Amino acid sequence: DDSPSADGPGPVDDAYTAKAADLVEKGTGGLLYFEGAEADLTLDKIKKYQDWSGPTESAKPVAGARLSIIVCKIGTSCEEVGRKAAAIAQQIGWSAEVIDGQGTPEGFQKAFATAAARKPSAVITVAIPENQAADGIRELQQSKIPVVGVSAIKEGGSVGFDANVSSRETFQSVLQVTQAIAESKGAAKAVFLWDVGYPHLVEALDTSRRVFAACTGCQVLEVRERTLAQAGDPIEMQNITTSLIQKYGNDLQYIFTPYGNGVESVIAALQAAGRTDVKVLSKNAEPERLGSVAKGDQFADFGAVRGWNAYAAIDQVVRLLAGQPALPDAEQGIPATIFRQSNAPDDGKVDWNSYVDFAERYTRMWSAAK
Amino acid sequence: MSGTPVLEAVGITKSYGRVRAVSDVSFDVRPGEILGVVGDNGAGKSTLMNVVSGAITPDRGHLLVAGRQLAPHTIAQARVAGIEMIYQDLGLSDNLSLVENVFLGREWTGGPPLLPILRKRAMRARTRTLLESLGIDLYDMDVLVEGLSGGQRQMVAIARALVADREPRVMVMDEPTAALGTTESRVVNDLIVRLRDRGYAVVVISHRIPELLELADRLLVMKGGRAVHHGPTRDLDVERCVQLIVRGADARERSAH
Amino acid sequence: MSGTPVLEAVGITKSYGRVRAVSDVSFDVRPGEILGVVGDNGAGKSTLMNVVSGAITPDRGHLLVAGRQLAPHTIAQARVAGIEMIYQDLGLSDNLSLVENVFLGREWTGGPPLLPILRKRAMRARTRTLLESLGIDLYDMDVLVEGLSGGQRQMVAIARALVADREPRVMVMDEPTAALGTTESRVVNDLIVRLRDRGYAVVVISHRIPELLELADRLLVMKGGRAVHHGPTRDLDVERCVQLIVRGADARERSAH
Amino acid sequence: MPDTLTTPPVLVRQNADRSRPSTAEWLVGATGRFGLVGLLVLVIATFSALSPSTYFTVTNFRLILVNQTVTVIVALAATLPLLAHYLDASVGPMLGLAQGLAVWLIAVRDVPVWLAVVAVLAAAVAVGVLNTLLVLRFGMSSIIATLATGSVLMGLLYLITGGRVIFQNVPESFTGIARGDLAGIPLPLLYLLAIVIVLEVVVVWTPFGQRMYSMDGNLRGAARAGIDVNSYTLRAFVGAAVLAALAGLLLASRIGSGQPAVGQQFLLPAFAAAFLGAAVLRPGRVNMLGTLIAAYFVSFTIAGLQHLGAATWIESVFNGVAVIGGVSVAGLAVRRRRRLAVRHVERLEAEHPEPPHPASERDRP
Amino acid sequence: MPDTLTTPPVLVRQNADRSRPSTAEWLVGATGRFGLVGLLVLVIATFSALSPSTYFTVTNFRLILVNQTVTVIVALAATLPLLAHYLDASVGPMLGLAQGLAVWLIAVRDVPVWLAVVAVLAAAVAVGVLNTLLVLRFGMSSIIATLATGSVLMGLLYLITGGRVIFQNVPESFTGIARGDLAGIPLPLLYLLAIVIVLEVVVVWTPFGQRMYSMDGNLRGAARAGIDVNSYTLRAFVGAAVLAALAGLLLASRIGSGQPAVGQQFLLPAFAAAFLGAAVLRPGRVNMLGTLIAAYFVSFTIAGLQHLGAATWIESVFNGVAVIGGVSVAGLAVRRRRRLAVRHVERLEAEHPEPPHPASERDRP
Ligand SMILES: Nc1ncnc2c1ncn2[C@@H]1O[C@H](COP(=O)(O)OP(=O)(O)OP(=O)(O)O)[C@@H](O)[C@H]1O
Ligand SMILES: Nc1ncnc2c1ncn2[C@@H]1O[C@H](COP(=O)(O)OP(=O)(O)OP(=O)(O)O)[C@@H](O)[C@H]1O
Ligand SMILES: [Mg+2]
Ligand SMILES: [Mg+2]
Repeated sequence: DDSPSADGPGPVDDAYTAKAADLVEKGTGGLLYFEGAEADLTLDKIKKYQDWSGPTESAKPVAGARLSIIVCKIGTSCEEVGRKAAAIAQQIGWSAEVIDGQGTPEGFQKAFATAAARKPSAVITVAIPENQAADGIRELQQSKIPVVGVSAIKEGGSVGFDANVSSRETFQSVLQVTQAIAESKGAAKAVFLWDVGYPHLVEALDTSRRVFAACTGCQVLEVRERTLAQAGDPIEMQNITTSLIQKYGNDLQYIFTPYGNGVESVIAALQAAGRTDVKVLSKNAEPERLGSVAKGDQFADFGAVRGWNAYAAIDQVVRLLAGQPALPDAEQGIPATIFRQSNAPDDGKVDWNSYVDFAERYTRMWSAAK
Repeated sequence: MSGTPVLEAVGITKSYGRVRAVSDVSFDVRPGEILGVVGDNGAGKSTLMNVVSGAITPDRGHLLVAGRQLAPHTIAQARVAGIEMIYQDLGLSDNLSLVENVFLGREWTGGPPLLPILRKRAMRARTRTLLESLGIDLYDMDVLVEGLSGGQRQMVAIARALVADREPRVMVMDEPTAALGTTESRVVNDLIVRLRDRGYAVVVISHRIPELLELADRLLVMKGGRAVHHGPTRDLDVERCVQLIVRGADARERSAH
Repeated sequence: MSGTPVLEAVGITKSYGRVRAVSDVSFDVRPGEILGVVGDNGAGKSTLMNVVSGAITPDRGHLLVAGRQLAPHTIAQARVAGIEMIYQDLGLSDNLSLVENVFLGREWTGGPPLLPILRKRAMRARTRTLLESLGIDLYDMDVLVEGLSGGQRQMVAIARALVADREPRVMVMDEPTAALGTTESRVVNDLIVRLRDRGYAVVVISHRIPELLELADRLLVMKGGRAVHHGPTRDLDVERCVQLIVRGADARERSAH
Repeated sequence: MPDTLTTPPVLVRQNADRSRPSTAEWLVGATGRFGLVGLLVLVIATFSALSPSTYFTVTNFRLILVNQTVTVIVALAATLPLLAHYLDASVGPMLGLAQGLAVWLIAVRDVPVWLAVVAVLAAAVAVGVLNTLLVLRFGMSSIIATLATGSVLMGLLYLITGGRVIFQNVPESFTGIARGDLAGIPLPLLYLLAIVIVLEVVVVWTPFGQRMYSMDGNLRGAARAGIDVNSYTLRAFVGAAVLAALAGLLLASRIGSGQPAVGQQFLLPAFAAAFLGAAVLRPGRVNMLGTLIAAYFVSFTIAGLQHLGAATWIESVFNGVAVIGGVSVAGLAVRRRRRLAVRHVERLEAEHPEPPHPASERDRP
Repeated sequence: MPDTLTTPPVLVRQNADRSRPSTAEWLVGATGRFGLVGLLVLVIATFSALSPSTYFTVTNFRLILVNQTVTVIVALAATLPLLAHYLDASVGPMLGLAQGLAVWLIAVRDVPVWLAVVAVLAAAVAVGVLNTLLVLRFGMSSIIATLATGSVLMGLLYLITGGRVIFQNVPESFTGIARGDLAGIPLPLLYLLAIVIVLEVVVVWTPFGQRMYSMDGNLRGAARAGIDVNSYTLRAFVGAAVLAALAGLLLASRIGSGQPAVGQQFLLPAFAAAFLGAAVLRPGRVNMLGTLIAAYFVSFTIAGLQHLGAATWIESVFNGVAVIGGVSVAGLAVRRRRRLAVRHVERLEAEHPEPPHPASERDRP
């Protein structure tokens, strides 16, 4: 059932809500993309994906380049993106290998050291924040090895990647609130159960809150901060959830989360409290979350087209090795989609290629270049 | 001194690295007999007796208890065979109370067969009477033993040996009166005699030679890890005994001249 | 027995909860004098002397060292004032070697002023000669003390008191010969006499009354935490002494009749 | 040997005041023992007063009690070897491996639930045996041995799960273990209750507890007192591993999935509860009920802080302060009590300047 | 008092074989002492042979050495109180607070770099003093006291950073501390070298180390031997906190940002290195060089595994196995050596059935 809770304010069926509903409809099963900088996102800038939104001109891949690809952690979707990039590199006659970043700053350091020891032509990182690997990046840049950060935004610290490819975390967060606005007909009351320990998540929080605030009937009950370590602690997450349930009672309708970690604990706590009416939204389209959405335990999840960013990363390397400037992240054009119970795959496996044939676009672009 | 030995040690040898603590020592002790053990510091008395009680595994040698071989053996096996020992370092657990220390390892329990519930009150009362019969009256049976005086601790260690649930056949005491006052020593010496009279074999290590000569029926004298004398005390006086301790086997030979 | 007391304890009182260990005890000891301390187990001898050495803070009372008040004080302060003590529990660190134990807290060092480099070789040699002069010759100076026999440990504790870098004025020994053999005891008793002859005040706690009566110039008898006698040994024989220990003040009164 | 000794007259009486303890002494003693219980009541009362409509509700209490069961069981697991002062740092990783292994067996390998549970418990026994071997045979200090074991277990968990959450095909028959009720009481609470009762009886009522303590005080001495040190060490480590595995099973059943990186985070709360619990009921001795009370004290307070919307950092700070406060108050109470007793004796002595002589009974014939 | 004793003849000679140790004994002893060093060399050789072009390069060694400096310094910090068997679990959080506080002061509050460093070190001293107070005054066990302190520190770190990474306005003057070179040697390595030398000299060459050990063996005894137990405890905890703070400063300078949740993850590697290091050089005693060797042994091996492309879980398992293996090999070597000595004595005795009598010298006048 889709009706908001009885004691909340009535539906506010204004234009904003209608816009949100329209986007949700188009984005469920289809793709949405936006124009401009991700941090300045508003609902107006979001469009239904129809035509190719990515770059149309690039450089000719240099011959015989060797890549090192550092992924945040083996076994996550980072690895998936990394492997994909390695495969693309091999297709264009390069060699590439994947290094495990082990998910911690120390692990990143070790991985950067391993990469540096190999003296590659370029390094791609997947989901490693600039600020946690600044020394490694600097070390590589000093050896004239360009570093491309995938799933990483420009943070503005003293050291930055030579090129970025965002995985649309902010965009997905905006879609989260859009979903809630549409679903509640403009009367959503929500808690951001957020992690502010990463700059890109802070950007996502700020932007999506702004979008949410434009819905006049909506209300942010609280931004509850927690760390990644806490998210990994099932008991802690259940305690937090319990306290939210008790504190807001039936006002609590939506819980926004920045990643899949710990969401199962939130859901378990909601179920234990008999509050299956509370809707949990997450993003990054991790398989276990999509499975949970398919089962009806989780309300919705969001994902940017995965694999596209791998091509975008290789494209950045191609440009940098050819001596061209990197493509600004705003021009990557990577779209995102919405997963609801109706379209989420049971096993969590998404065939991203079925949405759009980005592979063909990039290969054609590279072979066309001089 | 009747009958066959209840305990016979044969060729016990124990080294620690290059230090030979006990070197091929044999001795025996009979029921109803007190065997005194004397020797210089570091002569190997404690090591030898720790081998008897099962606390130390010898490099070579074995024990016979009532004619049956018992080696190598654990402390638990020695206890089952009826060997009880009071150690020189007392072996008390400083973080346990007096009662708990006395009954450690053989607590009195009641209740259903598989659920041995501690009978704390009974153990407390028993500890009190036991210590009173040893001549000391302590205020609090629940005090941690770390708060006891040197002599009081020694008494607790002695009391511990006396709560054995099966009657020991051999009672080994390693310097039981070292920390005791004159009167308290007398009580313990009386106790040793009473134990002998009940038919136990009692082995007493002591540096108080005059006292020991009065008490013991036979004497084992050790020097540098070896047994230099093993025989009845009536052949010995204090002077002779000290000679043996100091000069070892040579003293024996000389007197043989 | 010449001159004024080097150490005077006034009205020392110490309780542990409801147990009164030492009750308003005063005594003094003069340079070149051996003061024997006797009493039943638990009479408060060790507690009293631990107060003297600074190991225990008394509830009431104070010390005068050479006429100057020293209370409440720490062990370090007592040492500076020239009070050295051998404790009944020896206080050795089982995980340190023999040399390290002997020199613990006053290692010999060389090198630049702010960088005291250990002179291990020198300390090892000194420990060996020191122990040999105490009558025992051990194989390995680097062995952990947990591997020593009871008497050897006692010797290490005694050696520890003898490496004091400043000459102590008062040497307190709590049952220094309890674990020693006859001959070893004699060496220690000789040592005590030599210390006295060098002008130290020596306080010896012991349960070996005959020995102590020969050794000590004056005697402090304790009973139930109180001093029941404090006077020259020439007035006492063993029997009288045991009477005092057992009957306390009453014995004195009776003899006054 | 009761009649070996014909009771002679007592020779030496300890000089002690044998009157009953004063009310003040009794009160201070009780504060040391039951202070944390009182504090728990106080905390609940305070938060209930501050947010009566949300904190002071049956649902809330129920949820707090249930949420905490896993942590409490891990804390109890840590407490068991701690009796003999063995620090078992592998309880967290064991919990982690248990939940991952169980879900993997059930959901991926289609093993029947009962068999998976048996397999997990068997693995726990193996871990306990391994820890015991390392500590006893190789003479490793318990903390390093169990840290090492824990590291291996976390690696195995990662290997089994492939680093991913296992969430598919987890059957109701497994999730039902933790999610049901019995007579209105949630099942996890009943499990916890059963575990606590068994442990408390074994540790406090039978010789088990004091034998374990004796190993802390003097391991060699305990062995010489005839205690089978090996057997007790084994029982403690196996018991701890099995308890941790039960906690893991409970967690997996509640969450309905197997996590690849759960484990280490339970260590701190578990040890904090165990040590804080040592300050309660039997001051100075770790004990099972104490651990239980300590764990719930911390969680009720944190739940209260969360209700008031306290900042994230407050929780962490509070955790530390609670442990420091709890342990030191108990310590101070013990010392204060002793001082009161001393003062009592002094007063008595002042009233009767020469107290009845300790040996006076014997002197009057 | 050298001349108090007029040396009398020796009365009792310990019965021991006084010949020199055999080659076998010496070898086994050396294995126990230098086994891990040998293993380190072996590991480097093996991986160099397996991937000569990438592993056996100056860059790789340089990076492994430099990357590990922070972890090694934390391990050294943990080792210091461990000398007296105090477990300081607050070194990880102290590192975390130090890096967060430094960057916050410099980048947010515009404090000069030198002043920020002084402030961080002052905070470290305060933490060390707090730990000492808790352990000595309140009689808390060191592990629980420092766990509690650590929890508070992590809370403060979150409070200061607001839970966010601080990465803007971090000046070159701060990041330069860790990023430069001196004569081609990276600065962090030079810092580490200086720290190790100072600690090794203080701990092994001066009385400091053995006094700390004596407190582990018998705290009361140490006090009675005139050792100022309070002062040594204070020095150990303050030293540990200051070292951890230095590690934090180094980390922040290297990374160029302040992280809100760094800290706890350093604990396990630090303690593993400290305990594993106790198996080297001076078997049974934690020591500074041992910790250093152990930490690098683990990191060179893991780097090698990574070069071969080994799976993540292998690292975790390897960590555990390395510690278990290292510690137990050292333990076995000690025991084996003792057994060899015994056999040697037996052989001698078999050759001369009645050995020269221990007291024979004295008997020949
Ligand atoms: N664990 C050990 N490690 C090394 N050497 C040891 C160990 N135990 C005993 N020794 C040595 O063995 C010899 C015999 O020691 P033992 O304790 O048996 O002597 P003892 O006759 O009991 O002496 P005491 O009268 O002083 O108690 C001594 O030289 C001692 O140093
Ligand atoms: N830490 C403590 N806690 C409680 N009671 C104590 C403590 N220390 C000593 N006592 C008690 O104080 C009294 C005096 O003890 P103390 O050790 O001074 O006796 P002692 O004369 O040295 O006896 P011994 O000859 O047995 O060594 C004893 O009754 C003892 O139980
Ligand atoms: Mg002995
Ligand atoms: Mg005493």
